[in-house]
Amino acid sequence: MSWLLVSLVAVPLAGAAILFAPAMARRGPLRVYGLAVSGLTLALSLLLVATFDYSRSAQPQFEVDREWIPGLGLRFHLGVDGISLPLVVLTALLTFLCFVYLCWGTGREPGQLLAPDSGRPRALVFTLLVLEVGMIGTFVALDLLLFFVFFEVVLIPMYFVIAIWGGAGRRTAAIKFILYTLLGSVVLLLGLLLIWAQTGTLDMVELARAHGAGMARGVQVLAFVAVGIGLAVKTPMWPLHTWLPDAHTEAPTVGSVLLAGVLLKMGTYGFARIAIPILPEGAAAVAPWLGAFAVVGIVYGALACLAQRDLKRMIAYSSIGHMGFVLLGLATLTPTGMNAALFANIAHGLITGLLFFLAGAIKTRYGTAEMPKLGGGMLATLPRLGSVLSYTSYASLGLPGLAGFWGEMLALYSAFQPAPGLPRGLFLAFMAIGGVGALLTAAYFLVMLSRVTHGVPRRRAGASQGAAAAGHPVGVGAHGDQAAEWGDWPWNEARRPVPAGPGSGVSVAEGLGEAKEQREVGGRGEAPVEGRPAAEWPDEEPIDFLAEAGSGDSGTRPEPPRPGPGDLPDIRRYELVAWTPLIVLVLVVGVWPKLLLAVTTPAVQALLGATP
Amino acid sequence: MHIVYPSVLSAVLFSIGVYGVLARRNTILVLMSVELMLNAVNINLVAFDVWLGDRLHGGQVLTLFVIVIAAAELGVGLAIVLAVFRNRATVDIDRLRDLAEGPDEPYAPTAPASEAPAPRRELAETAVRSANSPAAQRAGDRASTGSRGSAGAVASPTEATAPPTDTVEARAETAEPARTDQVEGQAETAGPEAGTAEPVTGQPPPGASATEAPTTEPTVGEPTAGETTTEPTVREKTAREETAGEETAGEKTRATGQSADGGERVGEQPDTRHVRRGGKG
Amino acid sequence: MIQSIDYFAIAPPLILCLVAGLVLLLDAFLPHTPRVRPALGFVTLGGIVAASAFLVAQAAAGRRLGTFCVPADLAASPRPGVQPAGAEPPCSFVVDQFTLIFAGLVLAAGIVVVLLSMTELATGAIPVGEWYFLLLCTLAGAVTLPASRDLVMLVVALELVSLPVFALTALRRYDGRASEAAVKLFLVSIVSTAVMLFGVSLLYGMSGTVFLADLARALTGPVTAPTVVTVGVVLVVAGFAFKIAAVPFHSWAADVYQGAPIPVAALLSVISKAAGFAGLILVLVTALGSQIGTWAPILAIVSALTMTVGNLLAMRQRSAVRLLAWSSVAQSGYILAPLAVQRPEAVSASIAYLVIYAAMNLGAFAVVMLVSRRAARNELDDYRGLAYRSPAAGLTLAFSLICLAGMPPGLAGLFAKVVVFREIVQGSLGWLAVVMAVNTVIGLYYYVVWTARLFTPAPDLERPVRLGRPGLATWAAAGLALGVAVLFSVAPQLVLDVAVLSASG
Amino acid sequence: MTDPVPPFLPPTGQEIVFLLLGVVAAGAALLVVTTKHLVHAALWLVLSFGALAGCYLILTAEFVAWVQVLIYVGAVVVLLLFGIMLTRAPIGRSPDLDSRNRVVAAIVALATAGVLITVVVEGFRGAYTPLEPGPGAAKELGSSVFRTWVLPFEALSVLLLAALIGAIVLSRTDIRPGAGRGADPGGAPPPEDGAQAVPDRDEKASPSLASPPTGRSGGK
Repeated sequence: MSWLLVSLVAVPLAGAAILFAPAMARRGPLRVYGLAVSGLTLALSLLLVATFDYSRSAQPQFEVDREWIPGLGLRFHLGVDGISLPLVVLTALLTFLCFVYLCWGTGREPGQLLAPDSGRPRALVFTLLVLEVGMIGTFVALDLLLFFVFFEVVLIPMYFVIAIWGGAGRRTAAIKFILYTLLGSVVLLLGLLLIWAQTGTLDMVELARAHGAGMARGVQVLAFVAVGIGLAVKTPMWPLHTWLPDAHTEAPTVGSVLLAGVLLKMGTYGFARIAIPILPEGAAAVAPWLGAFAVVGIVYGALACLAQRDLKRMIAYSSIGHMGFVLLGLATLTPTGMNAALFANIAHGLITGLLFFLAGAIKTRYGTAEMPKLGGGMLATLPRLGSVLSYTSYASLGLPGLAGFWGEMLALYSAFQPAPGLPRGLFLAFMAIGGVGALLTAAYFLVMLSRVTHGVPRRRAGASQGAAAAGHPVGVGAHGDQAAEWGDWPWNEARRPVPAGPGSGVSVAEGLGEAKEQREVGGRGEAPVEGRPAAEWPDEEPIDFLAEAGSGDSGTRPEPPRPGPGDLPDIRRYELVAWTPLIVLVLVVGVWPKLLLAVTTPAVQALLGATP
Repeated sequence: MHIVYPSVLSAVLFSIGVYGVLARRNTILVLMSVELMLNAVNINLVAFDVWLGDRLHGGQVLTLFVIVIAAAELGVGLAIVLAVFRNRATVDIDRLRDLAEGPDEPYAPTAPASEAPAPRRELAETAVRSANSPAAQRAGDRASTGSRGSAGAVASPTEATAPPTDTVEARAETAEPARTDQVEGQAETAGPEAGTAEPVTGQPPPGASATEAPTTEPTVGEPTAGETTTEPTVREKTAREETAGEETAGEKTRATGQSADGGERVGEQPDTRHVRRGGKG
Repeated sequence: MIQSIDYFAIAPPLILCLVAGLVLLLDAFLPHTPRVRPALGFVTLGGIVAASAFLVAQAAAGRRLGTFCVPADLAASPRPGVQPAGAEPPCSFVVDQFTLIFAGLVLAAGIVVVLLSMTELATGAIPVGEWYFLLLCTLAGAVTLPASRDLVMLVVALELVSLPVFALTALRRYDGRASEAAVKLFLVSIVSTAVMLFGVSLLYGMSGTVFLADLARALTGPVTAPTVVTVGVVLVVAGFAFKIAAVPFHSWAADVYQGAPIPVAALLSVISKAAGFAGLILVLVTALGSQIGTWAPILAIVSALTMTVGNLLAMRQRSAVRLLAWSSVAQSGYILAPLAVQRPEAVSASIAYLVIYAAMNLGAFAVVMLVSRRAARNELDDYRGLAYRSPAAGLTLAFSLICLAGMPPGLAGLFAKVVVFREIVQGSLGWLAVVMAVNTVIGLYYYVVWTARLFTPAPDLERPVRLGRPGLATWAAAGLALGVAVLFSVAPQLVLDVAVLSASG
Repeated sequence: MTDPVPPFLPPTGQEIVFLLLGVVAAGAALLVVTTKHLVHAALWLVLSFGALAGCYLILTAEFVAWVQVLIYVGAVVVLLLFGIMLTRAPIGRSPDLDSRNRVVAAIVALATAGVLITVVVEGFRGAYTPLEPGPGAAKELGSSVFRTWVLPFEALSVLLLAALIGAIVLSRTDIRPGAGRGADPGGAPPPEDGAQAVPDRDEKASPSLASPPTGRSGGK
C-alpha cells in the first residue's frame, strides 16, 4: 500500500503537468478536469482513511523510503501516522471543495475564477494543483529536508494566487506574504541544517525516536528557536503575524480558504512533528515563551477582531487568535495539549475554511466585505447565507457541541497542568488570559453577527430614502449618515456604475418584513434597486435552499438585466455543494470529538513518550 | 647582491603604478601605470629567480611571458581605446558614464513618455535620453561639488545663444577645453520642444545644421546614440536645467542639446563652429 | 622530442585552438554570404562537441592524466623540503576530476553561448569569423585553466580567458556602449592581473617554485617570513576577486554586462567566472592550503560583502541585464562562502553551486536574449505578461529565476543553497549563514518580483514586446539550459556526487 | 641562503649601480604618473623601462634585459605613442589628465608602498646572493622555455594570435555594420540607417583620425 502516499502526491502533480498539454487550453474540459484530479486525490485520501491501521496509529504507515539525493543525504521518505492523517484528509477535502466552488455552477459568477473571460483558468487550476502537492507532501514527509522542500513548494503558487487573482491591494499583500514566509523558511532551513549537522541524519522518525539524544542543550535551544521562528511565521505566532491579515484579505476566496484552512496548519504541524519531539530540551526551555506569545496572540487577535470592519480581515485576525490556542496547547508539552492543538488545527481548518467561503460569497454579492456597509439584516435579506454564517460563527467562537469548542477547551485545560518542568504558575496565568481571550472571541463574533446578520437592513432603507429624496445616485447622498460615520466609501468610486437615470437609483424601501414578504412572494422585477449587483450577475441563478430552487421562481424569472428585489442571490447550488461537507463535519467533529482524538492520541503519546 | 634592493624597488614601482591607475583619467595614462605595475612584478620575479637559483628558471620565464602578455594586452587595449575614441570622442574614463549607475536608478519608467506625441515618442525619448546622460551628470557634478572651479568662469564668455525667438538656445560647454569636443545640450523636455527635437533624427547635412544642430540631436541616427540608456526622470532633468540656467548667468537657457556620443564627426564640428562664432560675437 | 607530450590529455584545448584557426581560415576564404554565418557557427559547435567528446573519453579513462611534467633531471629543487626525493616530478597540465568538471562546465556553457551568438550574429553587425575565433580562444583558455598546475600556466591561461573577451565585448564596433563596456572590463582586468602577478611574485620568492604542489609543500610548516606570504595571498585573492566580480572589485560587472552583447555577458557571467573560481580554488586550496587560516577569514568577509552588495544593488535595478549582472555578483558571494569554511572538503559545495548556477543563469540569459531582440531597452517592464505571449520563453525564464532564487520548484537552486548552507553550518560560521539567509531572502524578493512580472498581464503596453522569430539557435540554447536545470532539479546528485569525489587534487 | 649574509654597508659596486638605476627608474615612473604632458609621460616611461633593463642586466638576467629593451622600449612605448597620437591628445600640457581623487589615490598608493616595503624588507632582509653571470643567458633560458615551459609558451602563442586578430578586427574601419541593424538592441530607427550607412562612410571611417581636433585646440 505504499503506493498510496506516492500517488497522493503524484496525482495532483501529474494533473498539473498534464495541463501543459496544448489540448488543455480549452476551457470546457478544464473545469471538469480540476474537479476530477482533486476528486481523485480526495478519493485516495479517503482510501487512506479506510485502510489506515488505527490500532497502531502511533507508527508511520504506508511508508516509502527511497534514496533521492545521496550527496545531501536526502531520502524520499513518506509516511502517515495519526497526527498527519487528519491533516492529509483535510487538505484533500478543502482542495476538492475549492474546485467544487470554482468549477460547479455556470462558471460566470465573480467568485468562480474559471469564468471564460476572467483570464487564466488553466493557470489557476495548475496553481491550485501544485499547491495541493506541496500541502499534502508537507504532511506526509518524514525527511527533514523533504519536509522543507514541500514546505517551500507551497509558497510560489500561493504567491501567485494572491498576486494574480487577488483583490485591489494584492501586490503588496503578496509580496508581504512571500517575504515573511521566505524569511521564516530560510531560518527554518538553518535550524534543520543545524539538527542535521549535529545528528548526522535527516530522518524524522529516527530523530523523534532519539528524542534529542546527541544534541547538547544549547544546540537544541538554538535549533528550536530557529525552527520555531520559521514555523511561527507560517502559523502565525503573534509578533510575526502581520503578513496574514493582508494576505487573507486580498486573496481570492479559494486562496483564503486554503491559506487559512491548510497553510497555517503546516506551521503548527511542524511544531508537533519536528520541533517538539526532536528537540525536547529546547522545547522545554522555550515553551514558556511560546505560551506567552500564544496567549498574547489570543488576546491580540480578539482585540484586533473587535476593531475590524472588514469581514475577511476579521476572520483573518480570528485565525491569529485560534492559532494562539493551538500554540498554547503545544507549549504545554503534554499529550493533552498536543491533542488539543491537533484537534484545534482540524477544527480551525474546517471552520475558517467555511468562514472564508462565506466571506467570499458575501464579498461577491455585496461588492465589499466591510461590515458596516453590509448594512445588517442578512438573516432577513439572505436567510440561508445568514444562517450558515451564524452557524459557522458559533462554531468558531467555541460553542459547545461544535468543532471549535474542544480545541479551545482542551488547550486551556492542558495549560492547567503543563508538563513537569514547566512553571505551572505561569501556565495558570496563561490559562486565565486564554480564557479571557476565549470570551473576547465570543464577543467579537457576536458583535459581527449583530452587525451583519441581525438587525434591520439599514443599507437598503437608507438607499431608498436618499434616492427617493433627491434622485441622487445611490450611495452618494444616500448614505450620508453612514459616510459620516465610516469615512469614505472606496467601493463607490471603484464599482458603482453610473446610474442610467434618476429613476434607476430608486430602491425599494424594504424593512425586515417587506424583504421577507418579497422573498416569499418571489416577486421580482417590481422595484428597481441599484444596478450594481444585477449588472454583475446578469445570468445569476439563485437557488433557494434545495427544493425551492425550481419551485416556480425560475419560470417567472425576467430577462437579464433583471432588477429584482432578490438582487442578492442567496446560496447557490455550487456554493451549497462546496459548503455542505464542511457544515456537516463541523457538527460531526463537534459532537464526537473522540473520532479525531482516538487517531491522534497514540501518535502524540509516542512523540512525547520519552519526554521527561 | 642583497635581494632587498630589487624588492624594495619593485614595491616602490608597484605603488607608483597604483597611484597612476587611481589618479589618472586618461585611459592611455592608466595603461602606462599598469605597465609600471607589471614591471614591478618583473623585477621581483627576476630578482627572486636569481636569488633562488631556480634551475627551471620559473621566474625569468614568467617574466618573459609577462612581457609578452603586457604587449598583447596593450595591443588589444589600444584597439579598444581607439574604438571608444571613435564612438565617443574621448578617452577620459570619468566621462564614460553612459552605462554607469544613475544616482536615482529607480526612476519612473515612463516619465518622458507622456510628454511627447505618441507615434514619435520613442524617438523623442531616445533623443532626450541620449542627450541627457553625460551632460547631466557633469552638470550635476559641477553643481554639487563645485570642484571644477573654473567651469563657470570659462563658460560664460563662450556662451552662445540663438536669437530669442527660437524656442531653444544653444550653449556649448567650454568650461574645460577638453570638453568642447562634445556639444552639450539638452532636448527640451516639455512637450512642444520635444516635438522640435525629434523630427531631425536623421543625419543632418553637416552645414545645414549650423543653427539648429544643438537642439536637434544630430546623432540620433547613429547606432550609438539611440542606445544610451541612462534614465533621467523629469524632475532630474528640470533640476539640471536649473543648473544650466544658473551657469548662464541669469539667461534663460531652456534647452541644451548634447551629442552624447559619437557627436564629433557628424554633428559636432558645425556645432562647435557655431558655438565659437556665437561666443566671439 | 625533449618532452613527451600526452596528446590525449591536451586534446580538448588543442582541438579548440585548431578549430579556432579553421574558423578564421574559413571566414577568410568563404564568400561573405548570409549563409556562411550559421555555417561558421556550426563549425564552432562541432569543435566544442569534439572537445567535449575527448573530455568524456578522458572521464571514461578514469585515471589522472598528467603531461608537461618537469624533466627528471631538473626536478630536484634547490631548496630543501620543496621537492622531496622520490616524489613524482610536478606536471603543468593535469586532467583529474576537478579539471573534468570545470572543463565540462565550460564546454557546455560554450555551446549555449555559441547558440546565443548565432542569433546575435545573424544580423551581420559583427564580423563572424573573428567572433567565433575569439570565442574559441577564450574557451581554450577556460579549458586549460583548471588543468593548470603551475603559476605560469595559470597566469597565461587566465589571460587567455580574459583577453579575447575584451575584443568580443568591443566587437560591436560602432556601438559606443560596447566600447565603453570593453574599456571598463579591460582596465579592471589588467589591473587585477597586475595585482595578482605581484602576489604571485611574492609567493614565488618565498617558495622558490611555481608548481602548485611544490608550493603547498614549501609553505607547510614554519615559513621564514609569514607576512610576505600573507601579503602574497591577499594580493592573489584580490586579483581573482576582480575576475569573479567580488566586492570590493565588483563595480565593473553591471556596466560591462549591459554594454556587451548578450552572449558575451552570458560568457562573462558563466565561463569567465568559472575560470576565475577554478583558478581561485587551485591556488588557494591546492597551493595555499596550509595558509587557510589567512585566507579563509578574508574570503568569509568578502563573500558576505559580495552577496550583500550584489543583492542590494540588484534590488534597485530596472534593466534586466543589470539585474542579472548584480545578481550574478551576489551568486558569486554564495559560491565563495564554502571556501571560507576551513575545511578542504567544503570546496565541493562551491563547485556544485557553480555548476548549477551556470545552468540556471544561462537559461535566464537565453530568454533575455530572446526578449532583447524586440524590446529595445530590455527593462523588466518589457517582460510583463511574457508567459502569455510566449509561454515557452516565459516559463523558461520563470524556472531559471526561481532556480536562482532557490525555491521549489526550482529545486536545483534550492539544493545548491542547501549544500552551501550545510557547509557553512558545519564549518561553524554561524554569522555567515545568517548573512546568507538574509541575502537569500533579498534575492528571492527581486527574482520573485521579476517572475511575477512574467505573469502579470501587460496593461496595454505602449511597445508590446512580441517575440518574433529570434532564430532557432536561441531557443535551442534556452532549451538546453532549461533541460540541464531541470535535470539538476530532479537529480542533483549528478553534480553533488561528482563534486564530492574531486577534492581538487 | 645558508651563506652568511654580508653587511649592507658598504654596498658593493653592483649594488651602487643597481640603486642608481633603481632611483632613475622610480623617479621616471613617478614623473610618468604626475606629468601634465601626455607625450612626456610616454618618454619618461622609456627612461624608466630602460633603467629597469639595466637593473636586469646587473641581476645577470641578460636575456630578460634585452627582451625588455626590445619589447617594452621598442614596441610598447611606440604603441603607446601611436595611441596618444591617434586619440588626438594635445602635445602640450593638458590640465585634465588627473581625476579629482588624486589625494585619495596618493593616500592609497602611500599605504600600499608602506605595507609592501615593510613586508618586503622584513621578508627578504637576509636574502643575499652573489651575482655570477650565466644563468640568465639566452641559451639557458631558451632551453628552459623549451624543456619545461612549452605548454605556456604555446598557450601564449594562441594568446598573441587572439590579441592580434582582436586588435585588427577592432581597428578595421572598412567593415560597416551590415544591413541588419536589428542586432543592435538599441533599435534605432531603421529607415535612417539605410540611408545613412553609405554616405557617411568616409566621415566615420577616417575622420576622427584625420580631421583637426577643433574642440580640443581651444584648450591650449
